[in-house]
Amino acid sequence: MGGVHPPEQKLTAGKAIEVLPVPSVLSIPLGQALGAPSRAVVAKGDAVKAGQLIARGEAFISANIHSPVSGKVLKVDEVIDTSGYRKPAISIQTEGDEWMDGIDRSPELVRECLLNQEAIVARIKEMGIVGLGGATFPSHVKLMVPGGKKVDTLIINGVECEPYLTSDHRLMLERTEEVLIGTTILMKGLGVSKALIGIEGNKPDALEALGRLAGAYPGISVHALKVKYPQGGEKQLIRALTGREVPSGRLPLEVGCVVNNVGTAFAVYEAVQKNKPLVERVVTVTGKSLTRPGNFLVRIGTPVSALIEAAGGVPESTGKVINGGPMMGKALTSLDVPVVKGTSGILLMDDTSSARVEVEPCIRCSRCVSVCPMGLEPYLLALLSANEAWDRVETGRAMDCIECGSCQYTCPSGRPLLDHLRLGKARVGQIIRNRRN
Amino acid sequence: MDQTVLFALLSLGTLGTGSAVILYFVAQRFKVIEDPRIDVVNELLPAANCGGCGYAGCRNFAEAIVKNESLEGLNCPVGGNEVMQRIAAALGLEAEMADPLIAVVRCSGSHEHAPQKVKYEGASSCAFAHNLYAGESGCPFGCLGLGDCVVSCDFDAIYIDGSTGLPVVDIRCVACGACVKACPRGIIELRPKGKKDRRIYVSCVNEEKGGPARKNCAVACIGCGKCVKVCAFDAIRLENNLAWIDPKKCTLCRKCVAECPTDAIHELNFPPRKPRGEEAAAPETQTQLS
Amino acid sequence: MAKRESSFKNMVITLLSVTGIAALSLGGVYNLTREPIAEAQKAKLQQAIGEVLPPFSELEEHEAMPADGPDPLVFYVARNADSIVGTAVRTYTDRGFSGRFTIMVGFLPDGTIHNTAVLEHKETPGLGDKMDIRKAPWSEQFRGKNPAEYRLQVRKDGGDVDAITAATISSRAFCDAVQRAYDTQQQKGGEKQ
Amino acid sequence: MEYVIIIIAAVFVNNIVLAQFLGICPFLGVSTKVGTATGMSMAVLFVITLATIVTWLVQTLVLDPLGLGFLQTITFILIIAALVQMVEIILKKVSPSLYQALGIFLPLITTNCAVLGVAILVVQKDYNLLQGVVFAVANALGFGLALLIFSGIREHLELMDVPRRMRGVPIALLTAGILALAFMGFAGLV
Amino acid sequence: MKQLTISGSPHVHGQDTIRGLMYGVVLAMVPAMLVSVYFFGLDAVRVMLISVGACLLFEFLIQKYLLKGPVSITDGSAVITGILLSFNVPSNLPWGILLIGALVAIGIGKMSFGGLGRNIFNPALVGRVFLLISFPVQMTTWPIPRPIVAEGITDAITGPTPLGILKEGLRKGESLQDLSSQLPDYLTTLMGNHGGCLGEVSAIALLIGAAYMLVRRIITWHIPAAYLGSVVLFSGIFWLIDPTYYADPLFHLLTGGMILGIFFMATDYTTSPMSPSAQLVYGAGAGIITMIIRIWGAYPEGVSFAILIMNAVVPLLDRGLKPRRFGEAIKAQ
Amino acid sequence: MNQLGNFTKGFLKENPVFVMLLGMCPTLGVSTSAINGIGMGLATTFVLVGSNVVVSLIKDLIPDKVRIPSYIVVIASFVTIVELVMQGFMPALFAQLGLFIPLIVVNCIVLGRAEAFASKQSVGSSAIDGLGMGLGFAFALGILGSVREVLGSQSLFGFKLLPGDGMLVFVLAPGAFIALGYLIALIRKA
Ligand SMILES: Cc1cc2nc3c(=O)[nH]c(=O)nc-3n(C[C@H](O)[C@H](O)[C@H](O)COP(=O)(O)O)c2cc1C
Ligand SMILES: Cc1cc2nc3c(=O)[nH]c(=O)nc-3n(C[C@H](O)[C@H](O)[C@H](O)COP(=O)(O)O)c2cc1C
Ligand SMILES: Cc1cc2nc3c(=O)[nH]c(=O)nc-3n(C[C@H](O)[C@H](O)[C@H](O)COP(=O)(O)O)c2cc1C
Ligand SMILES: Cc1cc2nc3c(=O)[nH]c(=O)nc-3n(C[C@H](O)[C@H](O)[C@H](O)CO)c2cc1C
Ligand code: SF4
Ligand code: SF4
Ligand code: SF4
Ligand code: SF4
Ligand code: FES
Repeated sequence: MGGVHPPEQKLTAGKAIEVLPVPSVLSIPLGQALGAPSRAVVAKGDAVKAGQLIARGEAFISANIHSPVSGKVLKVDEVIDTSGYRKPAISIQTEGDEWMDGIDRSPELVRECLLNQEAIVARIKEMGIVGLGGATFPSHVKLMVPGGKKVDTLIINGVECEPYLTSDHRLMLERTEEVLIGTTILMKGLGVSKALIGIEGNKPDALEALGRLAGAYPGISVHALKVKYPQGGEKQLIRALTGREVPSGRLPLEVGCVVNNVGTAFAVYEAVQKNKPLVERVVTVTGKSLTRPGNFLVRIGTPVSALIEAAGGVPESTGKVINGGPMMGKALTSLDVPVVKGTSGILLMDDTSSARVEVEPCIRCSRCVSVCPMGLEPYLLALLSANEAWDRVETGRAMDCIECGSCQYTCPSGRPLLDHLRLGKARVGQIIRNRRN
Repeated sequence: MDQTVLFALLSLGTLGTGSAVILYFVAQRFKVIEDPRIDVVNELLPAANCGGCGYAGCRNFAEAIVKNESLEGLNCPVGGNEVMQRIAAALGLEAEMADPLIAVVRCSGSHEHAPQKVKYEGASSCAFAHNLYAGESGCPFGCLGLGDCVVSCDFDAIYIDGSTGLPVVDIRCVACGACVKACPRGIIELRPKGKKDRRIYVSCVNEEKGGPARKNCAVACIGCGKCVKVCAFDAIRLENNLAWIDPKKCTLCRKCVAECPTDAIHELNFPPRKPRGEEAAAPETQTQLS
Repeated sequence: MAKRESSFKNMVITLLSVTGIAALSLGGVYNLTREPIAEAQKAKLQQAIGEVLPPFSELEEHEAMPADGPDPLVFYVARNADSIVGTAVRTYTDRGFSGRFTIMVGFLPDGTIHNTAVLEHKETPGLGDKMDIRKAPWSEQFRGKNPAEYRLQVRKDGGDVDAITAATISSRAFCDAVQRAYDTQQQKGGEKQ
Repeated sequence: MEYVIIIIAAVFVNNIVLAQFLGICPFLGVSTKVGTATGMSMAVLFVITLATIVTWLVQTLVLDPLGLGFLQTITFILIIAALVQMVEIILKKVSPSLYQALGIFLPLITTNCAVLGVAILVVQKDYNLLQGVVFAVANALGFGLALLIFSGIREHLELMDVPRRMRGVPIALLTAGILALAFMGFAGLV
Repeated sequence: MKQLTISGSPHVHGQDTIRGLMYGVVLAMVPAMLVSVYFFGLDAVRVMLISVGACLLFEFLIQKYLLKGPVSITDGSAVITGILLSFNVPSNLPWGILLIGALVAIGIGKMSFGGLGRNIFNPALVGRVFLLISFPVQMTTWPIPRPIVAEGITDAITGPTPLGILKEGLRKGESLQDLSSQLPDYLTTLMGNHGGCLGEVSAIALLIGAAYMLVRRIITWHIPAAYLGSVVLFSGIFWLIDPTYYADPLFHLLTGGMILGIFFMATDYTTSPMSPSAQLVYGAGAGIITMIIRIWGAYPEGVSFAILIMNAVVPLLDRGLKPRRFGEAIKAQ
Repeated sequence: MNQLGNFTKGFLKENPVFVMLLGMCPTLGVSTSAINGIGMGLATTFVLVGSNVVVSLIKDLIPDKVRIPSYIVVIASFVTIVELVMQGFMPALFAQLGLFIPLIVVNCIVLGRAEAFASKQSVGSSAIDGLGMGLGFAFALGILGSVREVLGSQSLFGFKLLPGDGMLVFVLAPGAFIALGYLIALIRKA
């Protein structure tokens, strides 16, 4: 159902993951995971080691944060986040490279997982693993299946349907076994015996690599999927792989599935087998005008400017710098913002290719309706939202919108459909919350 | 009597009586429906249906007035005291004298004072931009300049000044409060009009500490507290690094205005000060009279 | 404004008297206008007959069933002194664009059409209503024609009648009505039933 | 077949609103929401049918025999007015839920030409009781059809930025005009 | 680096634009335009030029002086309206009437509602039906096509359309067999050598354009398929019942404005429904109404009326027939 | 309000058709020509003046609960009088206006004026108000009738302005809606 085919532009698909040098100052926002921000457990002036817990996730949905480097805490204050608002963060001055004890940083594979289900979940929680597919939902919460619900399938999301981005792709190629072991651990943590890895058909090498090795891991199967955006959306992926549809407003649990990104599976491997907290991740730095686009293994908290520097510096023609891909990413207001757990890519676009087209009246061409993967009527929801008819926005199921942007991408009138939809969702969300209270 | 006339009389008479009987029973069932005074009050109201009174339309307000049996706390901003007085007379009640209010835009982050750092492209709506990012100047509190307030105003009393990029309220404002609700950043405040339209207020809502605030905007309130100290009437409160002048206590003495190091306090419609050097340049006028 | 109270008695009395007065005055007006209304209706018929026949002094009325129609036609036989000057036939057709319309056709004793007049119709204004002589001269073409040799059909169907442009249906229906009048008059016109 | 023709004629060809111009006020007045339009159509269906039966009876049993044809207007309107109010009372007693749905429209119907118009037309057309009822129902359906279509259009137009001057009644009339134009395509069906 | 730009996602846009789609439709109509020039000669050129020119002019004047808003006559929609209006009139229509038609189409049918995208009814059809009812004589006097390659262009001779012959004949009580000698054969109707409006004579030229639009995905198959299907089904049933009285489906498909209506006018975005299911109902409804009017109505042709009537129902269809939602269950409050 | 104001307000400021949108059915139904429109307008004026006068005369005698039925009876009586008189003395016009004469009863203007004005004001004012409103109605119908006649049959008051037929649409139902829609858009202040 629905979907679009934006040009793929996977410029960095062939670029092996490089390790980015550690910057001298990092700032680590406290609100990196979906849910409540974590509470800092260090203070100005404290010395920290790499991998040391510096902020604890205390709410049910929130995650621990660890120091990515060793050094001194400069301050616990506010920094500008991706959208320009100030958010609490810890700044650390790098000094040396001292890691916490017990962290195994050797490249050796550890296949056997000796922990039991509970211990796995506890370890994942401790190590601050969050979903790396974009939503940064704390992974341990996903593994704690509420009573009465039955989960039978783990789905590993290797789709990476966003144009330009290749970090998951590279990970699947270069850390194939780790991903598979991570998957096995997740299966164990969930208590399921079946895992499906979904990969878009445009990554034959990844399909081949995973498919070849998957035979050795019972219960894991690899599936090629149609190349279509947003195939990687959780609900779309579940349907593509299992034929099940997550009901409106419900979680994947409802249909017995849990979805995790391949990056998450890798992070889980490192956390469980190597005792390593989530302090670094793979980020694609790309853009047609960049001289050295590539995939980098980056410490959390590294400023975006350092990444771009590594990729050849900011070209003069740059109009937009996007955190994420062109379909769902967030435009940055400043290059000083740090890489966070959810940063999968940094995309530089020039003025012409990123400029919005002229807005004209909706001609009711119904393209937005036919591409919406959720079966919504974007033109109508946007219109209602512009008219502030919030009740009809709600009954039009605006809350189902996954903000994939297919509608706005395809609209020949260049209408800012998703802009209006987001506003509508925000308002309706507020209304629903008020109603509950 | 002519036969036709007789028949006519008979049949129409029967019908009439029949209707009367039916209607009598209708009448029995529908007792008094509505207080007639509601209509009286409704007639007196300006029929702007703006909702400024806090009720959904003029008629609802009229119902509330009649039901309340007193005018305490009820005010029609559009009609003002005059209308409330007339309603009071009609109902034999006392009208509470409300100070006339006007909308005040508490942001001076013009293009000049708070230079644009990034460019926004997308749906022209403050509400949307507010959800998306901090704003073109980087001030996460300041005016976004996309005019949600302008759209919300039924009285054409507010417009965006092209040179500053900020909204300006003019005398058509009836203090209905629509813009206050529309602004996602809570920049607009309804304040008493003041004697001779003179007002003093802090034209900033930035709650950041001084440093970050000034980084984005030259005229931001930095929360230094000088005004609080200089005010002899205890009219200024400082909370979250932001000063606010209580109009009920302020005597319009203008001391704070001179004290503010960033020119964040505005005075309106005062006669020019005796020349005291650079102070002569009056802050920009936010309300146009005439 | 001392309104009367809405007691049961008051209500009944009021309505009774209002309707009573209304009945009385309406009865009165009716009696006054009864004559003129009847006159007006008669005048209309008279005028129509006058239009379709040469001058006459007496009129005699009878009905006859047509061979192919559900309702009877009305014949007005006009005489001057003793000689019949013509017969006006009130005829109809159900093939009009908007259902039935009635026309009056005047035949001279030899069967020649003297004139036609439209009595009632619901045809479209501007199209079908052109068959009315007051709207358009179309129906003049029937004057002086004898259906014995004049084929009462529109040219499209092989007849001699020029159809009203864009209203062939009405034209056809008009011919149908005239034909019915002619046929019936030929068969039964003379005799009384 | 006769009844089919009456129905097709009344609903499509000579639609009461679009071709005969009866009941225009509620057509313009209660057509802003599809929900209200549906309620109004139901109420009109009910009242027109009832009124036609009663007025037909009064006409054939009282007015005609007594030669009181000239009292038609006054008796019919009185009957309709009284009937509507009676229906209101009964409905309120018998089915409060139905009253909720239809009740608010009933007062509107008293001063609606469609009801009186259809009652008079039935007499003018010399229909017998059954034909009269079919005619009345068909006209009410025609009214409902036009009202429903129209309310859908108006609800849609609400969201469109129609030029200021045309907004509201003018554009509604214009739409009704084009709708009437489209319905002329049914000409000649009967 | 200059200033960074901020906007919500997505940051890229597909290649479809209003202009691209509209001129695609114009391109799709070129074969039919050429055929009409071939058959009707300079008259066809005259009618098309006046119609398109007038539509553009009226749109310009209204946007500039009445609405006082931006002028968008280059977006191509008025061009389509102009061409389609000219396709819907006989080639000998006086220019005054053509101007009225363009004014009605653009002024009443489109700009009164606010212009592109807001209109309820198909503007070209509003213009056409307005003319048809206002000027029945001029609108139903069909010049007989005489290919420009044929000898000397003299005064056009007029003749009836195939549907006109059919309706007229049946009304007189003739059977189809009697009429068949007067009716053109399928090949003629397909190629277009018979009486009719400019754009309705050649089915094959229209079909080429339709195929182009389908391939380029300017239109989807839903509306045409439903329309076509219901026409074939409806006329087929009656044809099977009594082939001496009811014409066969192919005849109905190839004559009159059927192909033009199905592919170019019923598919107009603005005036057709949004969800696939609603589009199917819309197409089927239009097909059935077309056949009802053709078989029993006063007009020989019903496509225009049928589409206009279904246009009116579109808001209700949009309301009632929503696209299939992902995960149909209702959200728990 | 002064009497002159009472009289003139019906023409533009409170014009029943263009501004208050009352009595739409007769407005659309009989405005095929200027003469018809004005004839209908005058008939309505007569009923308006008559019923306004009578209502203001008897207003104090009528108990509240039977106010509406009593007014309806009064109005219906005047309508019937118009009906009978026209039938007798102007049969041609009567035939043209047809159904819409009895429908004056349900014309919202008449009852509306009786309710809103006459039941509160003196006899003199009521008469003037009725006259003003009625003439305003006639004025509106005259204008609409003229527009439709000129466009539809290229004549005015029966005199041919141009040879030929004009745009038939304006004689028929769709033209009525369209012409009225544009007239209202033209007149309204927006
Ligand atoms: C409030 C909330 C509660 C959630 N609870 C669960 C949960 O109990 N189990 C689970 O597997 N996922 C849970 N999820 C995670 C979602 O299923 C989903 O994986 C996450 O929002 C990221 O999805 P996305 O990247 O497609 O947006 C929850 C999400 C939210 C927002
Ligand atoms: C439109 C859309 C596209 C997405 N595309 C991908 C994708 O390509 N790859 C991916 O891993 N997650 C993608 N996601 C996120 C998934 O829905 C889901 O949140 C994620 O796979 C859950 O795994 P995680 O919790 O481990 O991140 C997408 C989400 C949306 C809404
Ligand atoms: C609204 C409307 C009214 C019509 N009125 C009439 C009419 O009164 N009389 C008539 O013969 N045809 C009427 N027609 C039918 C058409 O004009 C029809 O095409 C014509 O009668 C067929 O005749 P033709 O052979 O001249 O084409 C009307 C059509 C429509 C749509
Ligand atoms: C596929 C397609 C079909 C169209 N069909 C018509 C048409 O039948 N009549 C018309 O006036 N405009 C047509 N247009 C142009 C335009 O959409 C139309 O004028 C809008 O209704 C104006 O709002 C068409 C456009 C497209 C893309
Ligand atoms: S409405 Fe939401 S889910 Fe549908 S296409 Fe648009 S952004 Fe995607
Ligand atoms: S894609 Fe754009 S133009 Fe087409 S219907 Fe959706 S909003 Fe309208
Ligand atoms: S400026 Fe604000 S408060 Fe004043 S009238 Fe306008 S919306 Fe109301
Ligand atoms: S004051 Fe508020 S609503 Fe007005 S332009 Fe500024 S941000 Fe927008
Ligand atoms: S005049 Fe109001 S409904 Fe007819």
